[in-house]
Amino acid sequence: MVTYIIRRLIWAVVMLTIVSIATFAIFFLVPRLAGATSESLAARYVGRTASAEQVKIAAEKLGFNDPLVVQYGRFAKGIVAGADYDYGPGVEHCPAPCFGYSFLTRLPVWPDLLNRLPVTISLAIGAAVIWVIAGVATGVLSALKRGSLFDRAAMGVALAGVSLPIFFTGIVSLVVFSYGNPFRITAPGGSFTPFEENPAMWAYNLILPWITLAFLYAAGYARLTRAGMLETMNEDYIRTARAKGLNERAVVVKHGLRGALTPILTIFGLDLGLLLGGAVLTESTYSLPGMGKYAIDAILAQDLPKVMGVTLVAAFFVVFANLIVDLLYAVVDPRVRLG
Amino acid sequence: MLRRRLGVAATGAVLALAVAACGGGSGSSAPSSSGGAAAGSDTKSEFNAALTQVVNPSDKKGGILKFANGGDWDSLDPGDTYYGYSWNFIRLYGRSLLMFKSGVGKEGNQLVPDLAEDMGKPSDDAKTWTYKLKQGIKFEDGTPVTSKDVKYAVERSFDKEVFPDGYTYFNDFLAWPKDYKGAYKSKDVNTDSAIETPDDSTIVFHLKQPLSNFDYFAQLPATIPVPKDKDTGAKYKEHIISTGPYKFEKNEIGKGFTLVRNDQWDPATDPNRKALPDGYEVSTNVNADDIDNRIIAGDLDVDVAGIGVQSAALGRVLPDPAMKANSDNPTSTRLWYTSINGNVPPLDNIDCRKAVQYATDKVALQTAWGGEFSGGQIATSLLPPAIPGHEDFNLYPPGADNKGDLTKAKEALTACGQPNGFETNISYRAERPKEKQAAEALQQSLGRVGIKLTLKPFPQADYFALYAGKPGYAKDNKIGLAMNGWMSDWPDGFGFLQQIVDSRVIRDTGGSSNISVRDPEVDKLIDQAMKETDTNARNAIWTQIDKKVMEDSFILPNVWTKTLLVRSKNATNIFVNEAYGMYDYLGMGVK
Amino acid sequence: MTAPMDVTGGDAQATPEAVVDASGGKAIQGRSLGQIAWMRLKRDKVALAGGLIVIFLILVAVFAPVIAGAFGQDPTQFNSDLIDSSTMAPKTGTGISADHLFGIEPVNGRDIFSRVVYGARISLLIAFLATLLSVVIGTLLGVTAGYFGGLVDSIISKTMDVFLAFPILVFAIALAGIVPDSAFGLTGDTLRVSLLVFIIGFFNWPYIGRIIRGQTLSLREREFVDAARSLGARGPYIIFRELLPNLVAPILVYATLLIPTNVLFEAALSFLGVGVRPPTPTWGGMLSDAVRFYTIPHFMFFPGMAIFITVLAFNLFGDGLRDALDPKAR
Amino acid sequence: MSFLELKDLRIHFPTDDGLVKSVDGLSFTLERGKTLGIVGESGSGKSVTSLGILGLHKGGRARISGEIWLDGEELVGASLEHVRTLRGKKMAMIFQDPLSAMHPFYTVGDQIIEAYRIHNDVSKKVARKHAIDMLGRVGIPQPDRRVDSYPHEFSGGMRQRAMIAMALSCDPELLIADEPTTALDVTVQAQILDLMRDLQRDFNAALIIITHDLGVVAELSDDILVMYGGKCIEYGTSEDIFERPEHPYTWGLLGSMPRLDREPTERLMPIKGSPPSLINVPSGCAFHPRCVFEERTGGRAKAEVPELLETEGGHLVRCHLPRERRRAIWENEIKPNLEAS
Repeated sequence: MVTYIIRRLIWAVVMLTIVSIATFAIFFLVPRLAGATSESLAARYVGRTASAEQVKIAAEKLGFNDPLVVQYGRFAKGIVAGADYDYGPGVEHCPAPCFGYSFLTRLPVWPDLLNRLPVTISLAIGAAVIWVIAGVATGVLSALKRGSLFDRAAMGVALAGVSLPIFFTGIVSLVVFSYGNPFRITAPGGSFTPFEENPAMWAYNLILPWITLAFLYAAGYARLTRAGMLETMNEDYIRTARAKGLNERAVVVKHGLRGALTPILTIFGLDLGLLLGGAVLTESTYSLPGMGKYAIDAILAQDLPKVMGVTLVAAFFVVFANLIVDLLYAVVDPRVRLG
Repeated sequence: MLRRRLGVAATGAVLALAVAACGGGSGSSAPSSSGGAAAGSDTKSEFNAALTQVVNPSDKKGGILKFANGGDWDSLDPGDTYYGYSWNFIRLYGRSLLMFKSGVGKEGNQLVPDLAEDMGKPSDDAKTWTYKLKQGIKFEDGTPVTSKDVKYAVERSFDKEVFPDGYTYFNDFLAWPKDYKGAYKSKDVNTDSAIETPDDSTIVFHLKQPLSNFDYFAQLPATIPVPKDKDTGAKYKEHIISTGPYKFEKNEIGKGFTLVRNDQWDPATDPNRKALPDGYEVSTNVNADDIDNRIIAGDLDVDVAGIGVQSAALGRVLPDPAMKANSDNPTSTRLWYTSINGNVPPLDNIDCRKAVQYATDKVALQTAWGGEFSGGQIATSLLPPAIPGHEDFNLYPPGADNKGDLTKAKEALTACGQPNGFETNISYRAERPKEKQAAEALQQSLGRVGIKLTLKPFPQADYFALYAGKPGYAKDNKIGLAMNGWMSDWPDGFGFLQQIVDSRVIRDTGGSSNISVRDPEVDKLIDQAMKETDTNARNAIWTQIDKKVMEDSFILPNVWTKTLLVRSKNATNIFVNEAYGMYDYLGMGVK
Repeated sequence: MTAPMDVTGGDAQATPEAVVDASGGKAIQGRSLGQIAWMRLKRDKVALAGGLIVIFLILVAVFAPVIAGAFGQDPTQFNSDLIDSSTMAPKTGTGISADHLFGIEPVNGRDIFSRVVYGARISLLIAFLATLLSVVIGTLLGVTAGYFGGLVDSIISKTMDVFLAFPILVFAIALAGIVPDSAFGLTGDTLRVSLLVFIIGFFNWPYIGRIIRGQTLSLREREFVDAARSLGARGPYIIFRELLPNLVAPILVYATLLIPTNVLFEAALSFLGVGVRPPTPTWGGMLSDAVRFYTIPHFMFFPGMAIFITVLAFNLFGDGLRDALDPKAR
Repeated sequence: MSFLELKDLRIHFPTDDGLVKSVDGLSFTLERGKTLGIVGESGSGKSVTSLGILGLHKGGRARISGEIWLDGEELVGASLEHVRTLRGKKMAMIFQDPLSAMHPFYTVGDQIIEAYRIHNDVSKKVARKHAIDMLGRVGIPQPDRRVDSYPHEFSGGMRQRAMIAMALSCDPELLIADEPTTALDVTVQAQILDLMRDLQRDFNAALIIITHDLGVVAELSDDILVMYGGKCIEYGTSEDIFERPEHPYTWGLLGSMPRLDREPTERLMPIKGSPPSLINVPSGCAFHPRCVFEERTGGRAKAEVPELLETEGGHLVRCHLPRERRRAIWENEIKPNLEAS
């Protein structure tokens, strides 16, 4: 078990490194392929009014002239060991993990991320709760009442659900429930209230994004659960359970669902991991100040340090989720051997 | 300054429901009905009332004003901020040497002393300017403000690595010592050649060249004093030391901040500020459409960006007489235009440039920019009507219906040797739907005479520094036309024209707002104007410059911006200050 | 299981198994599998409907110019005269008329119908090509991993893991946003389309890859493969002559199911402003324009529904196809 | 009346392809302490019969008719809920493949405890003790430790023992074993069969063993019922079936049976062809297409369905061949071959 965890941890680190290299390549290599020079990159740091040689100096100082490997090394070092930054009156140490400083705001990226994280977490967790309950419940019912009117209706809705682009449902929901609506059911994002500050407002601001996001996933999960249930309910051990004289509810829940849920657990872990990295579309649609919105804004403003930061954090969540899922899996399914 | 000023709500506009260069306003359905309005004053609400009078005048103190920003604040640091609304707002927590009067309409264009006792005293034929500071002005921590603090503030603003957003007027015009790098990098350099402080209440500016209107410099936020020992450079914007009637209570960059009364502010030293509310709540990065709806619903007072309601709200306000009666439609000193790059063949030929002027469908352009209310008034020259020196003339009459004069265009094309038209590219800022619409409109109308345009969106963060504004890139990539815009830093010819028509601001490294105007004569005229101390004579020269640039056809004027602002339901003393082209934030109070 | 259950769900399992086992040659197998699939598909009316819509959409995309032309409309043509210059909304509210079936856009008055029709081109073109790319990469690597196993397998599998660990959307946006307007000798729509195809296809292959790998692992143990091997067939031969033909079914199914995902992906990128450049109409792009005019709902309705119907149709058809070809996954 | 009695039991499944007559008019009786072996190829309907008795045939779609009397109670008409309460308590079942028949996520102990507590209102602790006893009784070493193992940690034989322990945990009066040994290798088979014999003696339960392999029931059963195409084609005591079988199909079964007590003969006589479709059952005698002696019936086999008739002393046979003819064929043609060695 322990060795297994350690092996997985090492692998996780390797993955993150690869992702970071890829990210770095995309954002520092592609622009150069696209014709950007170290000067043009530095130009972003010194503002548009800087003179040619000011830019040169900056480029030198920021090390844009060094080979990419060196630059990556510096970047990586910043994350693990922190880095020093000249903010004007003096030089300041940016403690690890230091993702560097934003081109535009001149402020360190890491605090930004910490500041955005709660939003995304609230969004993801809230939605997850809704979609797991709704999705699994629907799926189980459909499976038990297979072919019934309910089943067909539910699956119809579910299929529609997975076929709707969230930025469409999002906008429609906003128009219907929020904008210029006499009874504004919710604030259309942009505004986020931390839970600890005011739970009511917190929920009020998130309810619409939650439902929209949850609907999308619930649809998928309903389909998955149904398929899983149909499979397990045909297993021999279900017949055994019935033969014991177990009542149908116990058979379904204790024996059927238990078996059907295991694969769903895996998918759930990964979905959640991806979401925590930033529900890009949802946050953009509702302009929620979360990781996803942060990523988009950073990308459009070509604020590379920000993008690097947010991408890595996102990747971290996915890798981390993978790890958790693997471990959990071993717990739920005794047949999985670790080591 | 314009790139910044228009940056409002731009980032992520494509994604969020925000729209660049188009913001919220404040709304009200029946202000007269509610109390608080001073008796006798006319408060009946009608369209454009706040352009000429104070709506809901009142001296009632107390209450909190709620502001929202569709985008992010470029910077709250007086040395770094370059948004018009920010200059309007900064007067609440910072005092510069001079300031624009908190007055209705044109009255607002008037400069009045703030820190200084009086307007600047020019000497050495306008190459030296001296200001005396009032006594008894303190920072929020009680330490008295001295001329040294003002000097330091200007010096620190010099460092564009730390404050890249700011303007460079002081950098360019003061007689700095050679290789001066600003307060941080050249700590011990003696800067008396540029700024002298003979005593704690006197500050003297020395210029490289005569500048007749330096007083406009003296109202720039960069002259708002900064205590050296409290300065944290790039991070100063996180906790600014106030000199105005309000100071920062809480400030979360990217989310918002709150202002509370500053007990160290002494009304006796300040005839310009009423300081009615007890405080301000400002949230940034708020969904722009929601700002409109919240203002109309009355649970928000002002869209601080002050550049008009979103398209959606426009459709709600205008058709509804009651709502329309509570909105104002000021014309700002902003010009949306298209740079015609003479370096990109065949546009190096003046006739080809003229063809572009004639072929343009101005009506389509106007609609693209947002129509007659939120778009603007069709522009035929550079200087906006509000700016002294403006003259109505139109060198390229676009036909009766304003949809372009195609025959003239064809003639011009033939004269240019491209009878069947030509191909070139038009650039615009990717985050700005309206620039995109305008570019598409041009693509349409020029297409009618065979001038084929390809749209080239660029990230606005690098629009000037790397793409459209970088001569080399523009030439190599055949960016013949570039969407552009400019708003006067202050209401006079210099403030409006200098940055966009002086060919000497163009640098190979890019970054200048002037992308296309290269005419030595124009440069000469500018120098004349800057020397000219007689205001009327000076304005005459600016008019001349305007004409010359139009003759050269380096610029295709689109519209002079108009914005639809909606008045707040809860605010008093609502009026438009022409200096900012939006509601004046200093006068406003709460019912 | 007991007899009756075999019979009920059973012909499903029984027949293809039998066929596969019996057949050394793919010919018989392929055909009969096809027949069975078709037999079941015919029973599945919903899936058929989906299939028909899909065909319809493809035709629309192909004949876009004809269709739009029939109404004398061009997707980029402005109709400023139909726009109220104060509110920038269509004068008649929606602008819906005989010429403009879906009405017109605010501000510039472009014909929404023809834009939606043309939008189908970009959407489907990118979705198909991207899927093709994913399938090719996924199948080759999947089969290779599954067949050779060992180090090859673990390398390829790990690669897939890494890919799945990427915050794909962010990466895609970043890439699409960062590539200049002319690169790799391409410009304009050609560049954007190929760029999007590459990005979408490239990030999606691991999903196909995983499935194919699994299938290969199981196929590999089948008699006819051993048979081939015992007859001295080499790796490549077995892969191409024995394995691939038997993978046709899953590949077909998952390709069909990947297309709608890619339609959504493309729409998302266009919505976020990094898709194909204006004025070329894309559904996602139209939506992001429409957002600002939510008081003019018909503007967002049509592109939105276009995306929805397309994705739904492909999903319906894909599901049906899967049930038909691979009944175990129900 | 007898402890278990089936009267003309019919279980039919309507499907897209037609009506599947899995069980078509089956009748038999069984007393406490007795063992009945039901023999037949897969698809002969034997498993459905057993499931039918427990009411586990896919309820919704199945059409069931006839009567099942268990200890004086009629089950076909009874409410599902009532039948459920009988399941596990009064009648229990042992399934073919213990690996798939036990839930992989719960320990063997848990599954026995669950079974026990359904019908006995006792604390977990008590139930656990009981489970350990049961495991011990079915001969699992260190039951107190193994009780916490998962099915996949058991060997095949152990698993089957555990299955049995679970089935017997509420000492049912009727125990049905569906192919209890097919999944096991020969030596283990023997052990399990012995175990079941012993247990049945202790519990004095009625036992039904369902198998396709006469060998399994050879020693165990008192009576044997041979099923074909959902019908009973021969019924009699173990002795009847092994010493005086009268149905060609039974002969076939005997012929294809490897006998532990005899030298393995090379001359096994497998039955040609494959089991009949239950949807369109062959006309007349369902077995006629595979019957070696079909022509000796002078075409009747194809035409009419034979009756199940008593030959002597409760020995029933469903065949058109006249009794003497059958006897003769057995004595002269089949038996010698079987015994030849």
